[in-house]
Amino acid sequence: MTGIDKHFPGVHALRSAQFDLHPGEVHALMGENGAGKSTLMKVLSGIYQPDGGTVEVSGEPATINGPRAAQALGIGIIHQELALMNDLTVAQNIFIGREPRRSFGRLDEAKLNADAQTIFAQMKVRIDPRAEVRTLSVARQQMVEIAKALSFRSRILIMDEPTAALNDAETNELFAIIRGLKAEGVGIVYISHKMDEIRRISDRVTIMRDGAYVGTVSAADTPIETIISMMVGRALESVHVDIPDLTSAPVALEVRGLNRGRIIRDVGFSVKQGEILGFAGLMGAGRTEVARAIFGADPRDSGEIIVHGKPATIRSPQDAVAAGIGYLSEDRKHFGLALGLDVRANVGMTSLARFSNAMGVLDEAALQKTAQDYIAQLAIRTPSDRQEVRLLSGGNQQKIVIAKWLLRNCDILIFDEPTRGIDVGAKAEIYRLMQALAADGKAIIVISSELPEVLRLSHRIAVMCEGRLTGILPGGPGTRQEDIMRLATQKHGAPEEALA
Amino acid sequence: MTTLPAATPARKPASGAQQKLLAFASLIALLVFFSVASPNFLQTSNMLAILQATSVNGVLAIAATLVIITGGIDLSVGTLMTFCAVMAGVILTNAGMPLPLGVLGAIAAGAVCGTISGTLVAKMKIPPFIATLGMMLILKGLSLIISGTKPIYFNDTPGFSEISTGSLIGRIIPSVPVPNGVLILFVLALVIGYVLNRTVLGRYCFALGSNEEAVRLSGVNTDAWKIAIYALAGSICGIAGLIIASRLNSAQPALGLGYELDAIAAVVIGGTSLAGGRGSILGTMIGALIMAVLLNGLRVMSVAQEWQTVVTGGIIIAAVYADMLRRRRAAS
Amino acid sequence: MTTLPAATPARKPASGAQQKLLAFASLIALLVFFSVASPNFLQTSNMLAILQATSVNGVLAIAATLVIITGGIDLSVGTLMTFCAVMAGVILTNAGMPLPLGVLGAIAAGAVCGTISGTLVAKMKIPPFIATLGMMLILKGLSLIISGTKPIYFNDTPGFSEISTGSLIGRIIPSVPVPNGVLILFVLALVIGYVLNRTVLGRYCFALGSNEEAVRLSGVNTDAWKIAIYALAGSICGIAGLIIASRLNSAQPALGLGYELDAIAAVVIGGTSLAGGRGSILGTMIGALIMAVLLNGLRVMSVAQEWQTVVTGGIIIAAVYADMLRRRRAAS
Amino acid sequence: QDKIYIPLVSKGFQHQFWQAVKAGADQAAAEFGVEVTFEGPDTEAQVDKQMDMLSAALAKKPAALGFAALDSQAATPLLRQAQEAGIPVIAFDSGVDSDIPATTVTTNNLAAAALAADKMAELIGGAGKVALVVHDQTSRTGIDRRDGFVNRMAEAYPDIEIVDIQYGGGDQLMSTEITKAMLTAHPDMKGVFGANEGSALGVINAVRETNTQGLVVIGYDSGAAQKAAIKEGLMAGAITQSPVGMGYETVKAAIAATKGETLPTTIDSGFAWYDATNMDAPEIAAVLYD
Ligand SMILES: Nc1ncnc2c1ncn2[C@@H]1O[C@H](COP(=O)(O)OP(=O)(O)OP(=O)(O)O)[C@@H](O)[C@H]1O
Ligand SMILES: Nc1ncnc2c1ncn2[C@@H]1O[C@H](COP(=O)(O)OP(=O)(O)OP(=O)(O)O)[C@@H](O)[C@H]1O
Ligand SMILES: [Mg+2]
Ligand SMILES: [Mg+2]
Repeated sequence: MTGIDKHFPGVHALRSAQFDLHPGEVHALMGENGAGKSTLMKVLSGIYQPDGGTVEVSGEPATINGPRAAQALGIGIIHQELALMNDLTVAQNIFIGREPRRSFGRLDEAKLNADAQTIFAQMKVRIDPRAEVRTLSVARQQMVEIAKALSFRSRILIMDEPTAALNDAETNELFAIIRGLKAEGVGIVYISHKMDEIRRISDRVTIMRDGAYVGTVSAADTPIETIISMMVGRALESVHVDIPDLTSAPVALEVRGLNRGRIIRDVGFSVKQGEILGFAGLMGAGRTEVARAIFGADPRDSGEIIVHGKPATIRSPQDAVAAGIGYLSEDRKHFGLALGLDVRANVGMTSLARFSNAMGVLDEAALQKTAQDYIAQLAIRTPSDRQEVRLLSGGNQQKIVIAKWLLRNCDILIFDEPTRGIDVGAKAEIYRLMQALAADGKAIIVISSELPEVLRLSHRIAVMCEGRLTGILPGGPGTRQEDIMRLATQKHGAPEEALA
Repeated sequence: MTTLPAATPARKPASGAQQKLLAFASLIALLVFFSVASPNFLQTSNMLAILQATSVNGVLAIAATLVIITGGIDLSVGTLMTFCAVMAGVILTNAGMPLPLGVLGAIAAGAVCGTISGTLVAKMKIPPFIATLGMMLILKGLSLIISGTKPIYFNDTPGFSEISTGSLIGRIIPSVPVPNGVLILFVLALVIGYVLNRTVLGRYCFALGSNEEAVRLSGVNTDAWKIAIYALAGSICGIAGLIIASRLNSAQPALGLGYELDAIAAVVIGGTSLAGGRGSILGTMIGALIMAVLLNGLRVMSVAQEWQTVVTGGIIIAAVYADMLRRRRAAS
Repeated sequence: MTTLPAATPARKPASGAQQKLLAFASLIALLVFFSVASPNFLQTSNMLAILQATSVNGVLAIAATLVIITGGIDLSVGTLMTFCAVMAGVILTNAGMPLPLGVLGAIAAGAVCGTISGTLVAKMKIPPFIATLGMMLILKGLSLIISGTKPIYFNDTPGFSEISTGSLIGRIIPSVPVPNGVLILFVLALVIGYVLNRTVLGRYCFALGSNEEAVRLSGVNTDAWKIAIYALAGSICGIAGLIIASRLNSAQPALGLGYELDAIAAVVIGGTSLAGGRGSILGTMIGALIMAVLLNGLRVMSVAQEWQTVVTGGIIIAAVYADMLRRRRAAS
Repeated sequence: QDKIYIPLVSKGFQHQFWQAVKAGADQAAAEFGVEVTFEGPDTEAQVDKQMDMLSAALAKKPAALGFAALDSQAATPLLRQAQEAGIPVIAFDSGVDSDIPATTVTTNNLAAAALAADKMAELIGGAGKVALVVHDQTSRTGIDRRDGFVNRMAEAYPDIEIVDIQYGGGDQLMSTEITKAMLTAHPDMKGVFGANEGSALGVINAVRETNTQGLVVIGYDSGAAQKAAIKEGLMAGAITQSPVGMGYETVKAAIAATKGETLPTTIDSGFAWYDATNMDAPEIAAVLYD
């Protein structure tokens, strides 16, 4: 791909971008949020038509005027945003458009499910091909997308942040799959914001900034810091944990005996003011469910929630917010954003009461100023605060969800996978923000499937397995990933409280 | 990852069949209530009358179900039915052609109109509500124009009234003279139920309603499939036109307005979501039956008509609410 | 649900005002066409007649717009209007109370019924289509019952007919005797337009229609807001009831069925999406005017009634299509 | 332009009765060389839609206006506007409670329905259960035909019980279902009165579908299907108005009014009972329509 140009209303998304891919290589595409990575790959997969530039496949000039054309050329893509049909089953999603048929357009459902099962078996994932997609967690839905892309047996496979919703174990499985494909000569474009992955899986790295090509380097020989500075145009200092002494700090939130069906079993813990409590666990351990139950988003069977020493009656998110608890969901599309509304409206969503008078008339000027402040503070890449959120890049969308909770200024904040899809620069910014919030006396819970992130941020680390809290470890350099993994796979037994 | 627990989803929805069995409950409750309330209700003849009263609305509701599952809506089912009936009249009575041609003509007219609606929606991206509202008005006018604003009678085609009022079943089992119109409804329900669940067309119905863009990105020619679905729905309206014309032994050009709401109501009572992506023919049949039983029962009880309306409104809400409660309980 | 950014480049966000100016084009085109086609069309009295013909449907369409933006639908606007008119009749004529009480009573009745619909939708999670279909039937029946199936006349309340047919503007500028009903429509449009764009309630209207769950998880009491929106829509239907009753100097209890489709059509022609989350009152007003101009123009041209229907259907489709083409062009 | 223009704003359009009125009007238009248009709302409940039609008709500056009011009071302001503009108004079908119309061409629906009641009583032997299927609960014709029938029964035939009155909107299919339910509820019913063409045909259709024997069905208006049903013996007989005459007389009166001629206050377009015995008599055949 050379000289690719793409304009959107108000945005010059690609400026003469270029990219090349050899068979059997993993080529990482890196760049800040909104750099144009997804757009470039959508051009390659026939979803967008470029305004200029040429694409060649196997040395032949190619016009890719639609997804079908891309498929015919052997180009497959795993989209950054899930593109699944929620009402259909897993197998039906994987083979949409390529259903095994019998005469008269009749479907061969048995073969469909068997084929899906085969793919999952190759992937070593256990997902029921007959399950409706809407009943799966985001992580599992992501696995379905991957399975779908694999089923095409493409020569070129584009993976746009495939691991954003996956944890380490799942990521390892995916990497095993990628290595297998590589060995078969498949060329893979790999987009990710997780820097460690780049080293582990890719051969070459192409870096983009502001829609333009910056350079291509060898993954093995280039230090991460160099790649980062190529991405952001400057060097980044790394974030350290600095565990404060919280012995005398008052407890902000205490949860006792929380139960919900078989998903949450007798979970209890507390967070102090100024503390960052990390939550680690494997996919489906129940961390999200615990957060939602505390926040009143889901009903709970039993359990007390004590805020600042007083029992709080939380039956709805509204009660929770009133009690000073904020929850940033892991699934921004479904639970975090009104995609059809503009940036300003989304940022203001939690706090409209503050921006309106007694008659309910909004102070648009103040809202605009606030929205613009956050756009500047979080470096949200958007033409204006009136841009519809659905037109923003994934990472920028995530930043808007963060902005809306920062604006609300809750005493207790639960961040569920807050850096999902966020670039390194912004990630560091968000870490600093959380630390500043904690230093300000807020209690913070961070649920993350990235162990390095949990280790880097948390003052203490709670680990869950199959709905139970299996242990709470101290934060800081003393705790190793293996300690967490041991607890995360510990099926039974009483929770152990490690001494801090 | 091999160490992970099996991924059977925690919030397992009640299985399809189970859910639909539950949906029967409102219908059964109504039947039991009316049987107790009026001794005249539970007679074979009245049951047949209810079934016959369901036939037209049921067939229209099946057509509407297809379109609604794709995430669309079809307001033209009622006047399209009339248009097809008028076409049959023109072919059989005005042009004096043989019966099979009239039947084919009506169904073909429905398919053509459906294709037009489908093209408006799929190719010209006109919202289904507007496209089918426009078609509803156009067809209403055309029915009047083509018929000369007069009913067309089928007196010259004696076999025509057999389509709906004759009884194939009655010839075999004389004690259950189920009219052919009802037979057609049930056969059609089985066929379209099969199409929805077992064929590519059905699969794309659900897929389009669930996430059209994702289907398109998978390289499927979504426009062509959508048009095909509207065309199928249109030809089903043609069948409804034959049933009603045969029942009234005439094509009544002024009829049909307002029938679309009844049809859509049956679909929604039957649990199909107006947002698209989920629904079933069985549910629609139950929905249509609930409406017919309700009206017949209230009439047999000689409830004053203004109260009939009030009660019908209340029961429609209650039936859907009860169904939702049951589903929610079944889910947990 | 997981829609990808549309491949067809999206609408330009900042050009909201521009977009609506473009939407005027179909309306202007119709006006120009009819002015040329018939010398009688462009008279002050006929323009006023068109505006008056818009008043009821326009007000109902404003109510429907609110509900549709939240992602719901309101099928009960027509019969709720009638119910409110009947309530005014009961209060003013049957009970002989003073005029302001009648006006308040009608609006309050609308608000109460809206609250009920809203509660069914928000708290009991009944799909809006079903909840308001039920309400439509219930209110249709209740109007007949309360009125004794007879029109209630307002002969004892001479001021009542002024509400719609008097002319405040005409008193100031005698050459433009715009009826008060029309004045009410435009004032209401301004007020609700302001509410939608500048108040918390309006913001939540759009937000609920865009992603209700995200709003709920932002700590907003979505149920309460939804009920408030339905209640506001209900009270607007109360105003429509006053306008129509005043225009007919009577509460006609059988009226109202079918009016919901006209209102929803005006909303959709005006560019509001039935999927929720986007829409405008200005668009709705243009939609309602397009429908009124069309019908009046065809009548003034003495087009045969059956052809009027056909042409109306065709032009509704064409207007929406033209608007979409213009938008797409404006975006690129 | 040069032709005299007379719009007729009617209560309905698609129904056979109104099409017959239109046919009469068209006939007069051809005969006298005037231009006539004919319009009416979809249902007889849509009073305000009729007002909009009236407004549009007035905008065309007609020489005279024919008007069948759905609600005569509601129309008064517009009729006054016509009066001020010097446009004579001819009321047809039902009267307008004001002195504006130059004349009213009408059928006495109360008396006509009473005649239907007399015939019903005669045919069922003066005792038993009867029911009504009416087209509309609130429109003038619906009310008059129902009340004319019901009141006559109450006054003159104490042994006849009216067991049910239902409204089918003039929709044949709905009237069919209503009648079937009535027959189920009252198996011993002796007669049903269908108060307009659609209702009557619905009743007939129900009788046919349920194969009911011995039920006395009385209809209203004519049309090919009703005439055939009477010939077949499914229907005992029906009341006919003279819709063609009504349309013709309305236009004729309108022309007279434009010339300033004085007109009688009402022109009775008449009604008659017809059954198999007198259907082919010339004076009856003349008022029946297909
Ligand atoms: N359909 C669209 N309409 C308008 N602007 C768009 C559209 N799609 C993308 N953009 C803009 O183009 C730019 C590039 O977006 P893109 O999604 O390619 O970024 P990205 O590099 O994938 O970022 P991320 O890491 O956050 O996913 C962004 O500024 C985005 O807002
Ligand atoms: N929407 C859903 N429908 C059905 N089951 C769900 C859903 N969400 C979560 N679950 C199930 O609930 C359990 C806990 O999931 P939860 O999402 O809380 O885990 P988690 O620790 O946050 O992991 P993840 O990394 O997947 O977010 C799992 O068994 C999961 O499959
Ligand atoms: Mg991206
Ligand atoms: Mg989670």
